[in-house]
Amino acid sequence: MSGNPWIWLAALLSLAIFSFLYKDNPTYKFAEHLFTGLTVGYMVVLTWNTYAIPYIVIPLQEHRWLIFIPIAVGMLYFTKFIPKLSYLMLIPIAISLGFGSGLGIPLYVEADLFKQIQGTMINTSMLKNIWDPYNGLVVGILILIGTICTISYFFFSREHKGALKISASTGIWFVMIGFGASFGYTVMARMSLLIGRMQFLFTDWIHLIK
Amino acid sequence: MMKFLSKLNRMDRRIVFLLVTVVILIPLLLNIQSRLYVDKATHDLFNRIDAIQPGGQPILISFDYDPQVAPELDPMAVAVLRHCFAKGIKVIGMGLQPQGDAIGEAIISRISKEYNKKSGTDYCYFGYRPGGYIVMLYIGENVKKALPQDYYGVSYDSLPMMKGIHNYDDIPLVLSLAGSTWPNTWIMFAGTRYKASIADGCTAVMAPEYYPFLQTGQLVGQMAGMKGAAEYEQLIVDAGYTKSKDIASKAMSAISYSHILIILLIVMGNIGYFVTRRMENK
Amino acid sequence: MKRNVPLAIVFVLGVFFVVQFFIPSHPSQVAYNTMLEWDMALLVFATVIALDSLIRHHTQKIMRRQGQWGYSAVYLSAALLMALAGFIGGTTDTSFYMKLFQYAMSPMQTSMFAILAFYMASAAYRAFRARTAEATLLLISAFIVMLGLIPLGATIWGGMPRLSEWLMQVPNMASKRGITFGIGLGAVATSLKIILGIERNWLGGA
Amino acid sequence: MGKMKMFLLACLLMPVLALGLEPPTDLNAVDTPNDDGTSITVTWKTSASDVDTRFNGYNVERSEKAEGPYIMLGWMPRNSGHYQDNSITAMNLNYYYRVVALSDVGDSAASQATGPVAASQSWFNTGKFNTLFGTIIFIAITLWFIQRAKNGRLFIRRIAGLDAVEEAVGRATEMGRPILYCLGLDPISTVATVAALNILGRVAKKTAEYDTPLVVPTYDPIVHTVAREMVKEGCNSMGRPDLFKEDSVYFVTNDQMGYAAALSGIMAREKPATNFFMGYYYAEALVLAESGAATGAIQIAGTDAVTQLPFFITSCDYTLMGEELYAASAYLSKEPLLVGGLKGQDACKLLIVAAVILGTLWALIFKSDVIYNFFNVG
Repeated sequence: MSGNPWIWLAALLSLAIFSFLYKDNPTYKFAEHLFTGLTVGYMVVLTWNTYAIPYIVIPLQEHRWLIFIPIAVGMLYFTKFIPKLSYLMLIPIAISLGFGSGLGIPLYVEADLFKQIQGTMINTSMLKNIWDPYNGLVVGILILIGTICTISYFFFSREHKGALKISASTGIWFVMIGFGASFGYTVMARMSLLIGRMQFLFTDWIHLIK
Repeated sequence: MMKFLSKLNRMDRRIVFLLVTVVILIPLLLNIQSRLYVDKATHDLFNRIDAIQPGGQPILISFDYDPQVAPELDPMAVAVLRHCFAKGIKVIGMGLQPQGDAIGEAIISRISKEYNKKSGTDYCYFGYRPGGYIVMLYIGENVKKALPQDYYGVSYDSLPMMKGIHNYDDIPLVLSLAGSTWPNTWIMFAGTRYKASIADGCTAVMAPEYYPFLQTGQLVGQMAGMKGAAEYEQLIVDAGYTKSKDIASKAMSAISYSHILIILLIVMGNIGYFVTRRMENK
Repeated sequence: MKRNVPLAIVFVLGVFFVVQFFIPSHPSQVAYNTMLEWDMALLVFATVIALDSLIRHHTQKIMRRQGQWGYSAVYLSAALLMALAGFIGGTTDTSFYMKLFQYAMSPMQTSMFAILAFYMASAAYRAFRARTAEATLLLISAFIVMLGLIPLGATIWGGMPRLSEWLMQVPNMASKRGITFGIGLGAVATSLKIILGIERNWLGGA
Repeated sequence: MGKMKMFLLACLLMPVLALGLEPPTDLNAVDTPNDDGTSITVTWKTSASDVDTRFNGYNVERSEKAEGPYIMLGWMPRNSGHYQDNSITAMNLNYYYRVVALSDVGDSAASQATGPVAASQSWFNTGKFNTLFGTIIFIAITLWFIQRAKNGRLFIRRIAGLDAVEEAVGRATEMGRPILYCLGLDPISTVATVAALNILGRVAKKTAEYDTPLVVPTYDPIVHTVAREMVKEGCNSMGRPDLFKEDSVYFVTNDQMGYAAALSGIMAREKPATNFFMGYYYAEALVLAESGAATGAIQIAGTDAVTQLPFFITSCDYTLMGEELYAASAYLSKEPLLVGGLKGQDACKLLIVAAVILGTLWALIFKSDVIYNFFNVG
């Protein structure tokens, strides 16, 4: 057994979290509230160190007075406490939202549309090795069909009838195969995490695994 | 019988949890190991290293990973180092990830003690080298420029092992152990430009990224995830370099059993489901 | 007025930053970086509002001795302890704050993460039933991939590891692409609707 | 003393080892295109001596005058012929460059200087022309359909899982249990979060109508403030402002697993009749969905997080996949303009399919990647 009280704390808290698997109980409740509390305290310190200091305190120290604009706008959040003025809180929200939405459009066009269009299209390099199982023409055509069928499932303007029904259900087949594969593939990563925890408990805490 | 089978349809989830705990813990505690089917990429890496002359040119192991992925990558480093030291192959250690600095040192000094190997003559550890691809380019020009002094502060010229090591021509293999895309960078800057032989050890999640490079031979070998590490442990046991397998093999057994458990659970669930449905239809 | 000012702000900023993407010049980069910094600064104030919410929620419980108010006390004291540790003792590697992080917070994070392993098993057991053709495909594909990743798979059939890899790279890729197209288009359209003020539910009651 | 010895040794050996180093030729320096005026690109033809193993790369040097003095900017290895100088601080100021070949034994050969060249900024990124074109097309199509929607109702097919949203509220009312609503982990600027907030607005109205308790534990501070307003507005619009309880929308933490732990606890204790998981999720998705499933709640998920969809599909009763989440938010609002946007998305899908097929045929028939290359980005 370890003689380090910190290791003991870590081990007991881990066990308290795992106890939820049996059922909700006072130990878990305690650990859960301690846990969320600690994360909030952590968030406060982190927000101060990584946001407030570089983006508010330092500009003030360097006399970059433009910083009073976001400070003033940020203060509007506090109108929440004044019911008559609380609509002013929407201004900082509008700024975040406008910035995010504008920024997003060209990025979505590039990453989610153009890159994917390219990935789906057959190109001349695929013609060189027709039967290659990953990059060949035949597989390329399979990916093309799968992608188009999946798109057709998300077609909202028509009922899924006739040809659209066939392609949409083929699309769903692809989706299900894909989801199954992803699920199966993730099992290993999650099991590794659990093994890691077990190793901590049975190596660092109770020296059972050699 | 039918009643029992139909019960499989709705087993309490706590029984499932208990089964998971058991199949994970037993291989870890009782040291149960299963024989692995060794992937070609792992075999290639082993053969590469095994073909190096004992006491001749050193291989370079770059610890390009952070503590978060250490459970998967540490066992690889340990297995490869055991192979090298048991066979008498010299090792140059370094790293491109700041947090890998201490990881590499801890492993290399632990394993070197097991085999009574000395820093400076049997292995050299240079620690974290900032600069990423620049470091790779420097090694291609002049190793001394890239690694002026080792982790312990000894200058390059005072390291007997490094005498006669000028660039990649004198290093038969570079092994990058990485949780991110460092092997890619090694391929581009050391492999393509200086014709160095590159191999990698990576997490299971990253492995598919590198299949194309294995196919083209830009990577001469690879260990992928816990499985790759376990395969390497098995290879060095089979070749007689070490007596028993290590942590990756245990973890891999635990992973295997947990996969089999989930597969069995699905099968049982379906049996239960069909039996129940038949009983309801009657 | 109440609605128009925020809507105008969203419109102006939205249009500006779509256009900004295509302009590499210096003033354009400055505008972008300034906005990014201001957005970070705004986050600090929003955090205060969130803190107010959680402090109120839990102090109320404690004051009214409502339900299991003792846990609310645990929650608030833990938050206070961590924050004070960080502000007073600093955040260096050897500080009390880092110890709390390393031996209390982080073990609970990783344990919660590890619980996923159990849930993967229970979800697979409960949901992977061959009820319909689609569910059967889901099940079989998960089966093959799981087998392909372990030695048993290769023992049953040598091609299993390759097949499982292929499933990940080909059909999985095709379906993800199809879904991603929809997401990309939906995201462009929604962003546009927000900028134009057609999508204005976020204004709430104002 | 040691240094002195080395120096003398070097002086002695120099004539023996000197390579007769050739300088690099055809030096060229140009203003880097499509930037903000902080960079100049230098190119050269490698030195004729760049075949010898003792050759040791190139130093790139810069000066404000042709005659010097030159300051070293950086070293490039053997066989390179390209350097991007990103250290320009003043636009329209003239610079001169030269590249010096180096050898292991310490001799060097400088090229002819090139210049003057000045960095300037661009007002349009020509490399992003295709993205601009795509953005305009997608925006135009969406706008056209929104415009059309003003003139009349457009048809949208039923979305599976949407009726469940309405049913869920009724079920909770019957059971006298609360409804739990999660908004995901992403900030307000993400589309999934906006969609999740929209659906929350709808659910809040319904719950106010039936007087069903609604619990909204939040993760992001800004999303928290908006969610609170949405729920309040839901109660107001049903004429029941008294139903809004301050502590029904509360901030939990913005730590991923901390949030998952707290939500697991809340679900186990409050036993909600229905759990909604809308918005963007990461690995905690399965923790939420499985903890919820254990309490016997009806679960409705909606996310565009492709990596988490497999887990929601397996452990929730209904899952809105990707675009269905946005569609649901438009559909539930019954706002014709939002529905019009959905039509526009459909038209864009047809366009994309057409582009993919055209590019494929082009490659197959003309053996050319012209269309494929049009979609190059970054």
